[in-house]
Amino acid sequence: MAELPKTPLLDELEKGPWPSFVTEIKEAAKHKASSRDLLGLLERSYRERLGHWKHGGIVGVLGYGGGVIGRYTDLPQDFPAISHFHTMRINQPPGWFYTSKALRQICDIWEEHGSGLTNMHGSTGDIILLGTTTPELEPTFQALCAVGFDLGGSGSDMRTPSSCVGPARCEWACYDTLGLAHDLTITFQDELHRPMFPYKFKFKCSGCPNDCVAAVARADMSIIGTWRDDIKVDHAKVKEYADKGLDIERTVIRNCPGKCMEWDGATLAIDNSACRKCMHCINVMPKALRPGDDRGATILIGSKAPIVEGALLSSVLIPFWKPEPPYEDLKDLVRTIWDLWAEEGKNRERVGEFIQRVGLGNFLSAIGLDPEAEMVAHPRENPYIFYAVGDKE
Amino acid sequence: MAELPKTPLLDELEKGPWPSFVTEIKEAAKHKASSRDLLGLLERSYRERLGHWKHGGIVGVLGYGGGVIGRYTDLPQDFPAISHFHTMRINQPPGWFYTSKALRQICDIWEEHGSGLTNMHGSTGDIILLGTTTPELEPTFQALCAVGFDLGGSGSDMRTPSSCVGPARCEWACYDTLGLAHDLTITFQDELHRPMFPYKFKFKCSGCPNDCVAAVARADMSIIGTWRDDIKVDHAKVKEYADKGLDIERTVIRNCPGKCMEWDGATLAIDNSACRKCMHCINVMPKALRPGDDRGATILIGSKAPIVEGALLSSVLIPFWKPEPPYEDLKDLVRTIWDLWAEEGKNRERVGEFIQRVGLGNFLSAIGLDPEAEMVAHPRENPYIFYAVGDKE
Amino acid sequence: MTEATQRVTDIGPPHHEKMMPPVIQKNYGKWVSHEILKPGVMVHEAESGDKLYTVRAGSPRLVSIWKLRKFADLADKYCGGHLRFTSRHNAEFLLTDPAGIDPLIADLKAIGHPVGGIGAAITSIVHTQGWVHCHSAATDASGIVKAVMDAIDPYFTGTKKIPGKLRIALACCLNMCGAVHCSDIAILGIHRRPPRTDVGAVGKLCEIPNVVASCPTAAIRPAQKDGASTVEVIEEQCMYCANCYTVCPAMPLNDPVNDGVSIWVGGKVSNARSEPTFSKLAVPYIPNNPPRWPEVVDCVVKLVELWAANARPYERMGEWINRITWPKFFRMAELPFSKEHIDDFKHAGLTFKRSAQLVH
Amino acid sequence: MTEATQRVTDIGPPHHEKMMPPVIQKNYGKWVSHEILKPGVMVHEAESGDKLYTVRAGSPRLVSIWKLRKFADLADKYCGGHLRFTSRHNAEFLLTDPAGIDPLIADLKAIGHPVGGIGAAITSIVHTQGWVHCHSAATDASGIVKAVMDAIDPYFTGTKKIPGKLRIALACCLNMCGAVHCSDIAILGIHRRPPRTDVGAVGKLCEIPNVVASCPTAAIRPAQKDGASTVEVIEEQCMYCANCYTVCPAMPLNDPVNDGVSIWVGGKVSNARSEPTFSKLAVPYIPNNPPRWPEVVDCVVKLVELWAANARPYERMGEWINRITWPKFFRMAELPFSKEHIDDFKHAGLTFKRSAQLVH
Ligand code: SRM
Ligand code: SRM
Ligand code: SRM
Ligand code: SRM
Ligand code: SF4
Ligand code: SF4
Ligand code: SF4
Ligand code: SF4
Ligand code: SF4
Ligand code: SF4
Ligand code: SF4
Ligand code: SF4
Repeated sequence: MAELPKTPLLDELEKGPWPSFVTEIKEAAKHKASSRDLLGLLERSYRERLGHWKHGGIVGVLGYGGGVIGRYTDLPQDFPAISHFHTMRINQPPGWFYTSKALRQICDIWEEHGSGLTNMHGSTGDIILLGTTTPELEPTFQALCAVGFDLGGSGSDMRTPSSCVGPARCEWACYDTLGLAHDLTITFQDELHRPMFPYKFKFKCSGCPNDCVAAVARADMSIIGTWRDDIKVDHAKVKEYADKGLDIERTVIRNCPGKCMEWDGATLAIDNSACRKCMHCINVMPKALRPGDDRGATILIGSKAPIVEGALLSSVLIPFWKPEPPYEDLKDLVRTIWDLWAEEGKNRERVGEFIQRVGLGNFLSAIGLDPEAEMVAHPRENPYIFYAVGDKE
Repeated sequence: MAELPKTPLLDELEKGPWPSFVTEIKEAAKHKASSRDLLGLLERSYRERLGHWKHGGIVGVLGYGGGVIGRYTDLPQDFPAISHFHTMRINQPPGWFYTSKALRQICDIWEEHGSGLTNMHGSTGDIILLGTTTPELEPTFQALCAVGFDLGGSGSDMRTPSSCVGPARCEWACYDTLGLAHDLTITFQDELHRPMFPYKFKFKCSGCPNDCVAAVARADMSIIGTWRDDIKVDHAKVKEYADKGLDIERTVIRNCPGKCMEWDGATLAIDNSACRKCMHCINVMPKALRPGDDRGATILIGSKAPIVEGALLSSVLIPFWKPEPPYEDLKDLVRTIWDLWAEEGKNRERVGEFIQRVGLGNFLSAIGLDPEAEMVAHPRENPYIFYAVGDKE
Repeated sequence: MTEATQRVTDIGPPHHEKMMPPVIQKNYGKWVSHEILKPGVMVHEAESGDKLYTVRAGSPRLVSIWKLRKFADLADKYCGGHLRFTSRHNAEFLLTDPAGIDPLIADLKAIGHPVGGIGAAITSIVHTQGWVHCHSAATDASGIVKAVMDAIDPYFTGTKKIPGKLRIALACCLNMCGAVHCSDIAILGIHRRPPRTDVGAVGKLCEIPNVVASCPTAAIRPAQKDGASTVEVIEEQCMYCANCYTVCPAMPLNDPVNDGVSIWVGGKVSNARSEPTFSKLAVPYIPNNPPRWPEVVDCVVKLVELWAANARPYERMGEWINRITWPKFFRMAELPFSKEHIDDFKHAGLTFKRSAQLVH
Repeated sequence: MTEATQRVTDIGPPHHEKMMPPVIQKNYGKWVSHEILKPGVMVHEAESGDKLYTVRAGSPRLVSIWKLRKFADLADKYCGGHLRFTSRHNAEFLLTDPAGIDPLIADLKAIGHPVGGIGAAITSIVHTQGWVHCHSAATDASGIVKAVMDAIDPYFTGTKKIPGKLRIALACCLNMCGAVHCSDIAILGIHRRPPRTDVGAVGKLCEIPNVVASCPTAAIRPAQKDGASTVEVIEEQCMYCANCYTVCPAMPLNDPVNDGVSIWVGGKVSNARSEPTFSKLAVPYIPNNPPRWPEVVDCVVKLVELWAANARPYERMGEWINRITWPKFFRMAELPFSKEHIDDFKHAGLTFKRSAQLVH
């Protein structure tokens, strides 16, 4: 193989305790010309303080509209091996679990067809295969399908749902996050692969209000586990925590947003009728407290990054939902929302922005849901009320 | 005198423990034809569920533009004595203090010239003389001036400042609220009496953060007393409250918004560097705690009722101000703001709405104040920053 | 005009010093603490050791001069000829001799004025003109206030105890002269039909651009009618705020059938504990039902009782609701939650529930 | 097209069951509690009494297949051939035999991967592509992340203790692919100059209406140039968001001198204690200074240390700041407060300080 380019600036980033992405690129550069050119290009960016990528055109695999991000350097003469350097987004297995065999299959395919570089994983959750040429897209895709992997989304389509580790390892999972994520991905293959929405649409599934996949901040539909009955308390274990030095008054009671706990030094009392299911007390004393048995999820809608109308957090759409496979009730709701949004959403308007524009009340009427107090932080403060029925007598 | 009209509906409002306005109107109706017609008109409104007043034209006294609200009934044929029925707004003495003599002088004048009905006081704070005819306006005004009273505001002018009882009776007054209100009223006589602003402008002076004149909610400039140094604690007296059964942990500590108090059952510790001067602990234990000695006021700007752009609360303009008569620094600030608002404000745009429109940052630049972190609840969340200096190198 | 120049003008209000009793002049700014002695009575103590007793008498605010003269008489009899009014329109009698307190209370009672409203109590309802004097009113002010105060009088006089202060206010239209927008309970007069535009008169009586600009929801458009300038209202976009009527008499909204009252809760003004905050919509509409608005009275009483039974000491209405959450409040108060409760004005999106913190 | 129909498509991802170790398959949904044994190591216990040990290894996320094969080898050696990645891109090794923990940690160390990030710790920085792969980037992603992680590594490995979790994220432009907007500390690449519009190319490459609609501040107007349709930018109205560039390559903003980084603090995602909230602007601008962005690193380290020294147990960055108030935070962090910090977008008015609750 050819020699690695000189990278005095990037070399600085091989120092220090944290594992270095430069070392990773160099490793790949030993094997692949594209990664070697990437290394050179990146050094150039570091020198010039400027990126050297152009807007991607639309590239992809046969019959799919999404899943590939086209990318071209603006310095193809200097770095010909990355004149095309597209990434492929591949659905991760829910919960990001792998057998070593599956991982090696991906590695082998990507050694053959791409740069040998990956992101494990992308921010949306996909396996990111980082950089290949247009002609390699279809062969890579077919090779991946052969071992059971498929493309994720890009453009105005559904994106790969993601889920927290949930029931696979976490005692707090209030529903089967992996199961739901998988089911949604399989059900909505068409929406995932063939962009036909006004803009992108993301699902994220967290098993409890700790929200370990940050669903509330970055999913058009955020499904967050919760429960309806009482927190399960093992009083002996609470006492143990206290005996071991946990300051329950300061650490737990004063931090309870429902102000619904009392601790008299011996017993913990919870007024569950005012508990907000915030998880804090459970987080602090995982051996003593557990979510109740009547478990389910809150469905929230609309979060997204700032562009265009400002960032949004998801907001409550269904206060409590009992997830039961095959989740037809949820899927019907999703389809109803998509139909409305496809019909009335503007180009590049996320569903959250759409609701902001038309108003939550109107949105609810249009999808046939009744308003519930849980959907708002508080009722309106301004008196500019459109009365639904002016009584004309 | 003529007989009182039959008022079966209004008579219902003479029942019950609370003093009745109907009884007051009836009393006046015994003496004055206008009040008698008002009684009849009001009964009619009660029967028809409809007001019977017309838009007021501009009426007033010579040389003044404000202070009188013109009012005409739309049933002058039935109620001729109130075909004109204008109210006069009269500056209250700061703190609403009266000698019985002054009160009687007002009564005598109003017996002679008006309906004999008043509001003690109007929402803004004025003495409201409720109902007289156009020809009586000037004589009433002159009679009032003769005993030391003057008109308040109406229309697009400054309104009568108001102040809490403050240093006159309250141990918590952090500055002389009555003195400041009086000084502002006297200084800005022209602005009070001759409308020349885009819209109304109100001052309200509260002596401490309890804000007993609701300044933060309904004054274009809200001057709210506060202090900078430590809360004064009499530990023995704290102990006394506890001994008498006050649950200091639950009632005081857990309600402290600064979370800066500790109570170990014997001593109260306050981290004053995190105290928000909310007054709560002082309110609960007035004999044990007092505001510090380095007293002054926070100046807030912009509150108003909903019309047009939605209600506003005042927001911090000067985090801490040391009020010293003759308050020239404040008056300069006020004049600067008025000049800017007069120049650039739209018709019927309150100063709060003006700031909403042009932006707080721009408003501060225009009046020559530096931005301070105290002016915002938190810094911006969106990344849409207009960088003041694009370094062009 | 010679007369005019001789007129006394621009004198402003009397200086307060002239109005204050000697004990206040002496101890001005030198008070050290106070104590509530019984309902409606408190004592302030000064550095000098002087004591000042306050007796607070409830007032309907709309008072005749004949009543004011009686107040003046009482001030002479007990207070050396001084009295004051409060920011919520009660009368306060200021005594140096505590022996006068009980006789004064008896005398006040005799002329129909209860004593109370201090401390953890409900005080007078701040309110506005209503049908007594305003052209804008969607409801009466004084009448509802009287009916409500009759029902909650025990909370004023201290017969019934409550956890903390509770402030009620009423405004007869969206102009909100009572500044009801930050009250524990606000009673707000509302219209529910668009203006009945007198198309011919608009151009004559009003400035068309001002009328168009007055509409918060841009429901008013300039129009032509028979060659003259006028306006037209897009009715679906109108939310009956009546601001057009404020600037233009040719656009009245008053309507005996559709006008009425809405109820708002949870606002506050003080900085104590929590920051000042606006009231929020509880009941979108109750029809006008004079003379005593029984449905409004019942609703207010129910809200007061619910709060009184459940709030912790010093917890204001809004603080209590924030603790238990709004959905739980609606359930406890047995109030339906409807589309009207969901904000749809400028900052509506920020009122959506953006978390999974729910009480189920 | 016959080929195409024979192609396997739309199969979705592998089912997780095929990927999970037997102990998980057996105890799926039946875990009862967990305990953190030491930095980066925790044990989960199931109803069955089974135990599952997790070892979390830090990762730069951008990894080569050669490294992944090493991970696979370790999974074979210690975990029966299974591993997972986390939502913040770390690798997790799942053991049933605790005897494997220490050797595994040693093996990971040998290939350069520290173990940690569990519990009250700083875990990996969620980040994006930067100059490695994106045309939009106003800064690099991986480089800053590496430099910052080097500096705060002791908080990952547990050498230094902190009061609770602290999440850092980086996005290289306002598109915020890292969803940095709800992070304890967010590092955000920013432009500071308007687009350099290629006036001639706009009409050819882009849909003019889309370009005009893309601008949040309406700074873009349709225009004509030499008879062809194009756009013009009102530069004073542009706040450099680059959304126009996203929809139109003829409007690039990248600029070596003016691009750089801004720092945001106090966001969070979890519902624990306080509700999810956005990060707020702390430092408006730090110039790009590759390869190690020392000013950015210093700033982050300082913020982490300040929080670590002052926050109470479990208190996230934003919860701490909310307690001490923002002005005090600016003073403690010795950060200047400037016009840039004051919101001036749509809901700006709601960020004004609407109370007298101030720390003086
Ligand atoms: C690869 C990835 C970043 C990463 O390094 O992980 C990424 C990369 C890009 N994102 Fe993203 N986004 C990625 C996750 C996100 C996320 C986070 C998430 O999904 O949880 C967000 C914020 C959440 C959201 O959806 O709002 C995100 C918000 C955006 C936006 C702003 C969208 C908005 O409505 O505000 C854009 C702009 C756009 O869509 O035109 C964008 C656009 C882009 C583009 C396609 C740039 C462009 O306009 O062409 C980037 C391609 C980079 C490249 O060359 O590879 N990306 N993007 C992430 C996808 C990997 C994956 O599939 O797993
Ligand atoms: C008399 C009084 C109500 C009362 O019964 O106490 C009153 C009565 C009127 N107010 Fe008011 N306002 C009164 C205090 C207020 C307050 C409270 C305050 O000042 O603390 C407010 C809310 C605070 C504020 O200024 O925003 C208030 C907000 C309004 C508004 C809405 C202004 C806005 O910017 O949103 C209007 C509409 C207007 O100005 O056109 C208004 C308009 C009116 C008019 C002039 C109606 C009109 O458009 O012609 C009312 C005349 C009634 C009449 O016939 O007598 N009034 N008005 C109060 C003045 C008495 C006094 O001088 O002491
Ligand atoms: C007389 C008056 C001032 C005046 O200049 O007229 C006044 C006087 C006092 N107020 Fe007030 N307040 C007065 C209106 C207000 C208002 C304004 C309003 O209601 O429109 C407020 C803001 C209300 C709000 O937040 O919505 C107000 C919020 C307070 C508070 C804070 C209460 C809270 O916990 O939120 C205190 C402290 C306390 O009572 O614990 C307070 C405390 C006091 C003290 C104890 C101060 C003192 O040491 O003398 C006075 C007697 C207490 C009482 O009434 O319980 N005062 N007070 C006003 C009496 C009105 C009335 O007739 O009832
Ligand atoms: C493995 C992972 C889920 C996954 O499917 O990959 C995970 C796993 C656990 N989380 Fe998490 N969380 C994971 C990302 C998150 C995220 C998402 C993020 O950071 O982007 C959050 C939201 C962060 C935020 O609020 O900004 C998150 C907020 C929590 C919390 C709430 C912390 C708080 O006080 O705000 C807990 C409870 C706790 O630790 O006290 C928690 C607790 C836990 C527990 C203890 C749950 C359990 O019983 O197994 C797990 C190990 C704890 C740990 O890492 O300290 N997990 N956790 C993620 C590990 C990321 C990593 O590599 O470091
Ligand atoms: S979101 Fe809840 S259920 Fe899922 S991994 Fe985190 S703590 Fe466990
Ligand atoms: S889960 Fe949260 S709200 Fe519920 S009791 Fe525990 S700390 Fe309080
Ligand atoms: S605002 Fe403060 S100083 Fe003024 S009366 Fe109320 S408690 Fe006293
Ligand atoms: S004044 Fe308020 S913030 Fe300050 S110590 Fe007392 S309760 Fe806490
Ligand atoms: S609230 Fe409306 S109706 Fe009532 S007095 Fe004020 S302007 Fe008139
Ligand atoms: S009532 Fe209000 S919303 Fe309706 S047209 Fe008039 S100004 Fe517009
Ligand atoms: S944040 Fe911006 S620059 Fe970074 S990957 Fe996403 S779109 Fe590209
Ligand atoms: S960079 Fe953003 S603000 Fe500037 S012109 Fe482009 S879209 Fe508009």
